[in-house]
Amino acid sequence: MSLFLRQSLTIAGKDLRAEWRTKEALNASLAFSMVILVLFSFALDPNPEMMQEFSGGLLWLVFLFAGALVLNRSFAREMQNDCLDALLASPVPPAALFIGKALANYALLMTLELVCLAEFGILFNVRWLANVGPLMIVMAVGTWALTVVGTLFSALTVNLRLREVMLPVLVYPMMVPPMMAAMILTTDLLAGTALGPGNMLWIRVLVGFDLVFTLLGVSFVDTVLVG
Amino acid sequence: MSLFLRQSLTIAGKDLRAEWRTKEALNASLAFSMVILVLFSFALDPNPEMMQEFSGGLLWLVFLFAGALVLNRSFAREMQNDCLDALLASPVPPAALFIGKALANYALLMTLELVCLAEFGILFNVRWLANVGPLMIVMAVGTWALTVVGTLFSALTVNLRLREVMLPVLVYPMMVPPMMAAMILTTDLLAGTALGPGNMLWIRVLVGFDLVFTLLGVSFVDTVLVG
Amino acid sequence: MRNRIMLLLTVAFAALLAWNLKNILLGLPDEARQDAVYRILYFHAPAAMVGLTGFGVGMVFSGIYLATKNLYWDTLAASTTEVSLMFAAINLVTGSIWGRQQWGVWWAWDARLTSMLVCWLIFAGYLMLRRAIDEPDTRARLSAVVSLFGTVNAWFVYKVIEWFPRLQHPGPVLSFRTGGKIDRALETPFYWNVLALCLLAVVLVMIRMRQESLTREIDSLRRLAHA
Amino acid sequence: MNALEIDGVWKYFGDFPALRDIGFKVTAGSVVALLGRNGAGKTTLLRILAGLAKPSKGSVRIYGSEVREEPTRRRIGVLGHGISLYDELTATENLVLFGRLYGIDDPAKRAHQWLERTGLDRVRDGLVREFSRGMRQRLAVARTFIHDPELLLFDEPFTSLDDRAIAVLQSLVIEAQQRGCTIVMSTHQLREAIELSTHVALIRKGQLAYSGERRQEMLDDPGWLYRTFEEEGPS
Amino acid sequence: MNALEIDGVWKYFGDFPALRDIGFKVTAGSVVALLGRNGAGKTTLLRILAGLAKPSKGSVRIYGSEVREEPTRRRIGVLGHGISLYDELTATENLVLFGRLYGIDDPAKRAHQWLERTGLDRVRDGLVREFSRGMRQRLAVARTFIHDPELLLFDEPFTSLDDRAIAVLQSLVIEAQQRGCTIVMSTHQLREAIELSTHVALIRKGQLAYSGERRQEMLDDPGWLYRTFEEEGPS
Ligand code: HEM
Ligand SMILES: Nc1ncnc2c1ncn2[C@@H]1O[C@H](COP(=O)(O)OP(=O)(O)OP(=O)(O)O)[C@@H](O)[C@H]1O
Ligand SMILES: Nc1ncnc2c1ncn2[C@@H]1O[C@H](COP(=O)(O)OP(=O)(O)OP(=O)(O)O)[C@@H](O)[C@H]1O
Ligand SMILES: [Mg+2]
Ligand SMILES: [Mg+2]
Repeated sequence: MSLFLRQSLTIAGKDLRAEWRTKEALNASLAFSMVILVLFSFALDPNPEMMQEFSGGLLWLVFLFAGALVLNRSFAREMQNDCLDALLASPVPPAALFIGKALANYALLMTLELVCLAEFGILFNVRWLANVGPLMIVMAVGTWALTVVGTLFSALTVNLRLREVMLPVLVYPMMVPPMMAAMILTTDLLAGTALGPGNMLWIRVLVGFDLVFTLLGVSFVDTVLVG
Repeated sequence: MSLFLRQSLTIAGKDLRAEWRTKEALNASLAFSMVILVLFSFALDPNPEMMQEFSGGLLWLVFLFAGALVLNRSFAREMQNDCLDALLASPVPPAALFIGKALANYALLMTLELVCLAEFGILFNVRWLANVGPLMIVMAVGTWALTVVGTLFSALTVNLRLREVMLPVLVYPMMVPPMMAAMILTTDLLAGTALGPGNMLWIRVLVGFDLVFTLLGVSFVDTVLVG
Repeated sequence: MRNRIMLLLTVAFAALLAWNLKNILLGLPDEARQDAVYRILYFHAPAAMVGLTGFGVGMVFSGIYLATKNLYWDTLAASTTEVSLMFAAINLVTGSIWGRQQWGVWWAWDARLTSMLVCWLIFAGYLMLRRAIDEPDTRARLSAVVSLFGTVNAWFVYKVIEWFPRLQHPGPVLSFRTGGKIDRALETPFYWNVLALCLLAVVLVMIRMRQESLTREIDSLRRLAHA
Repeated sequence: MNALEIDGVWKYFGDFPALRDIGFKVTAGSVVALLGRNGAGKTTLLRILAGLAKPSKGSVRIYGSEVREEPTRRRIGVLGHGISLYDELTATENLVLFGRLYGIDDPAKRAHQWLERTGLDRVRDGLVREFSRGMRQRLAVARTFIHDPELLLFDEPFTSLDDRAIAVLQSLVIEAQQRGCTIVMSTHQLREAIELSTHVALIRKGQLAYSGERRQEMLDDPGWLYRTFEEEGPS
Repeated sequence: MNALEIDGVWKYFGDFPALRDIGFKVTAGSVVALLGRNGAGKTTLLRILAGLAKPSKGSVRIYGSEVREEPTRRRIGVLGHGISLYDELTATENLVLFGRLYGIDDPAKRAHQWLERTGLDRVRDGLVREFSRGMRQRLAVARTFIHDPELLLFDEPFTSLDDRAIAVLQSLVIEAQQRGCTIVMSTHQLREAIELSTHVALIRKGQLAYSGERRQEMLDDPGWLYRTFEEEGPS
């Protein structure tokens, strides 16, 4: 187990270091998130009261759209020089590879989301600092859902001609349950409602989803990558 | 000029034929548009009155997001076996290549948008048949704006590692003026207002944008592709 | 032998359907509130049942494929999922028609409706993925994983959306769920029609199976010729 | 007459000079083996000759006129690393497409002729995606030849091909030369290249190290050229 | 002891049998040239040996154990078409990364040793992206060797390399063999391959057409093998 973890961390470290060197995926997805926030604001022309109602939804939409770009890069990065082959030929089990890539994606997505949140707060005048603790928890749990499903499907679609299209087409519908939960919770939190028995249900959905799909991901990544 | 047109049509025909054979880009972007419509409905929780206000904005957002997938494929298709090199080495001027690809993209985007419009009408209960003539004109003119900018940037980003990210990051901000015009016009039309002196301004914006950027595209595609 | 079974099933289906139609259209009284339209229920709900069950069955076949690596099971899984998708589409379309009649709109973002749509999209993604992969083994392996993830997800979608705050769609009416809310005379033909649609599903799956194996044979012959 | 006149061509990638003052002439009808180590600049030069990139300095004239002019491009045939064929189209469709783009008369007939000549007649309606590597390469050759080019530019045409595919390609090259075509061809397979060629050009770190007729020494010992014109040292 | 035991291996892509009942043994310490025409199945076989794909039928045993078992994979070194290096990392970082993944002691030291041995010491902190093709290939070799593999699997290692790079690679192969490594190597460059090898395996349309020791005939005339074991016919 300790070896497994060390291998995962090595993989994650490698991804983060490569990304850190160029910052391209992160910069691009940040720019992208900014662009879609602006587009949303044009499209919806939101007045402050409405904003209250939408905030959670819009925020997670931005996370989803910008996140897909990060996830897309994740395994695509391994294709450049056939690096994936070398990783699979090494004694690292595919599950460790999966967890490693998921951890790196998680770090990137969380960074992305925090910046988005700040942008969002400023552009749409949403006060998110009030409930920041619970908000972070919701973001952390919701983002893991996106990460784990996204990473597996990134591995699954990496050899397709239409990779950049197939990933969102497969992942977004699957993200409906956790996204709904996250959207509802976030809207509540931004409106000042605390986490409590009233929305415990949604927390449970998120945690349950995370657990089930992490398990599925770890068990099936071998099938996806090697056969 | 006739030769130029014939060459453009040959290129467009080739693209459409290849797409027709697999229908992958079209299918995928249709599925994607459906998926984002569902996501929007979750995020915005729209009640009928609100919908009236947003419809144009949402519709064009969907066109933009799903359209990016089609545009991304456009020059990416030429990279598979270094086909672009063969086209550039042939006596076809880059401008004809550009117009040919733009025409193919235009056909694909219009098809996509018409299906999206139907979906949108059904799912969000928007009656678009009332003003269908002017609506088609706005769509035709607005889509050409997206096509011409998108095709040029598809050529520009095709060699980048981060192609699928860079295209929207570059194109979406550029699309703000025509999209704003198209969104406002579409919302008006869907609300039953006819085209008239009141919104002539926006029509002019669209047509002006189309003309200027078609001209720019035709003049600079040579620089983009050959240097 | 296989043909004989298929013929037999087809005849059984046709006879049963005719008998059901006679009962439903002529034997049952019009409903007080809805006139004759309520009869759409006899196709609407069974289609959903057959479709959703079919997705589950498809997952089982996919699991068997992964265990045995015998392409027969993959073909079976694909055919089943495809036919189920068609039944889900029947449910959506009949529901929309019914909704237009009852609610005045084609679509409402009601929990039940949305969950069906999301399930449909998930498995539409499955079929699209199959189209995007040429090599039969890879296609079988990856789509089996998508089927597994999709079905688990569909279950989540179903559970989670039930808690979604907006409900417009009628709740369960069948007596085995509610302990007798619906008149016995109205209910019996319902079950017979479920059986009829099941028969149809089996016949369709068999037809698809044969087409698929023919396609595969042609494909491999062509590949041998081109090798 | 000179098929190709390269005069003082420089190519910078940023500050890095990939080509430095390359200049030589190729008489019509000759076969030039363009040799050089990895990164010498062969591909860069061939892309400039094909009009796919512009030189930073210097000029290239093909049969006396500019590369990017349309009539000139009609006289060039290019076959690079990739095969430049559309996977989703059939063999015939690919050839007809390029025939149209080159504006030849009756592209369907020409396509048919070339399919026969490259032995692909049997699979002319098969999608390129389903072709084996050898078949693709042969179709790529047919595409290159469809408009009867006078100057052929090949970049590593033999890479990853087996002996038989190489033999087919070689015979096509010889045939083209007999029809009067001029051929410039880069490769690392010295033996095959030198056997085919009438002239040799050697690029060393972006500079022309040798250009001239093929000599007997090269035929006898393909390594001779490198030993003579490249000093050894850490790369 | 046998380094490699391939027994009745079939591989289907759908209904198409890319490998048909391949079976041979490789004794430890030998160098096997895996030959065959385009599409014969060399890459497919090597991927199965490396554990990157699973055979449809049959078994592969490496030093007596399963390929996908961790201890076995520690004994294999793979170098495929691509170079399997990260462009955004430096040479040292790449080697240290793979050293870690293979769980070797003091990966930094080993990386340093191998950079020296492949002559890349000078550029050890340069990003791979900036390397020339020859340098990349040498670094790829260092990556393959970093965990002291006993069985080396090479797929077309000489493709697109110049004479000097090929010589470096050849000397590394010879050195590895002297250390007792077993090597299986596919290539179309018959002459280079046969000169290096002790054994030859020839695949013809997915079937083993010949396997055994290298013979004098092959050395004298690299074409001999194909002429003897492949009947000609339209491909
Ligand atoms: C597009 C619109 C609609 C969709 C997608 C839809 C979807 C569904 C689904 C998935 C089921 C199966 C439930 C199950 O077996 O668990 C169902 C059942 C049913 N639907 Fe709809 N429906 C739609 C519109 C309507 C409308 C407009 C009505 C009537 C006003 C209606 C009445 C019913 C009834 C009575 C049942 C049987 C309930 C049960 O016993 O579970 N549906 N519908
Ligand atoms: N697009 C580019 N950007 C930056 N540098 C480049 C580019 N293309 C080539 N170079 C550099 O120019 C030099 C010449 O490259 P080129 O590809 O022409 O060499 P080559 O002779 O074809 O080598 P090989 O035998 O490996 O194909 C190399 O140092 C290479 O790194
Ligand atoms: N992923 C795949 N899907 C379908 N068919 C494949 C796949 N990979 C290989 N094949 C087929 O299997 C056969 C063997 O291919 P392989 O790549 O192993 O040949 P090879 O001997 O390496 O050829 P080359 O010398 O051209 O590299 C070919 O007919 C090829 O078309
Ligand atoms: Mg080159
Ligand atoms: Mg191979």
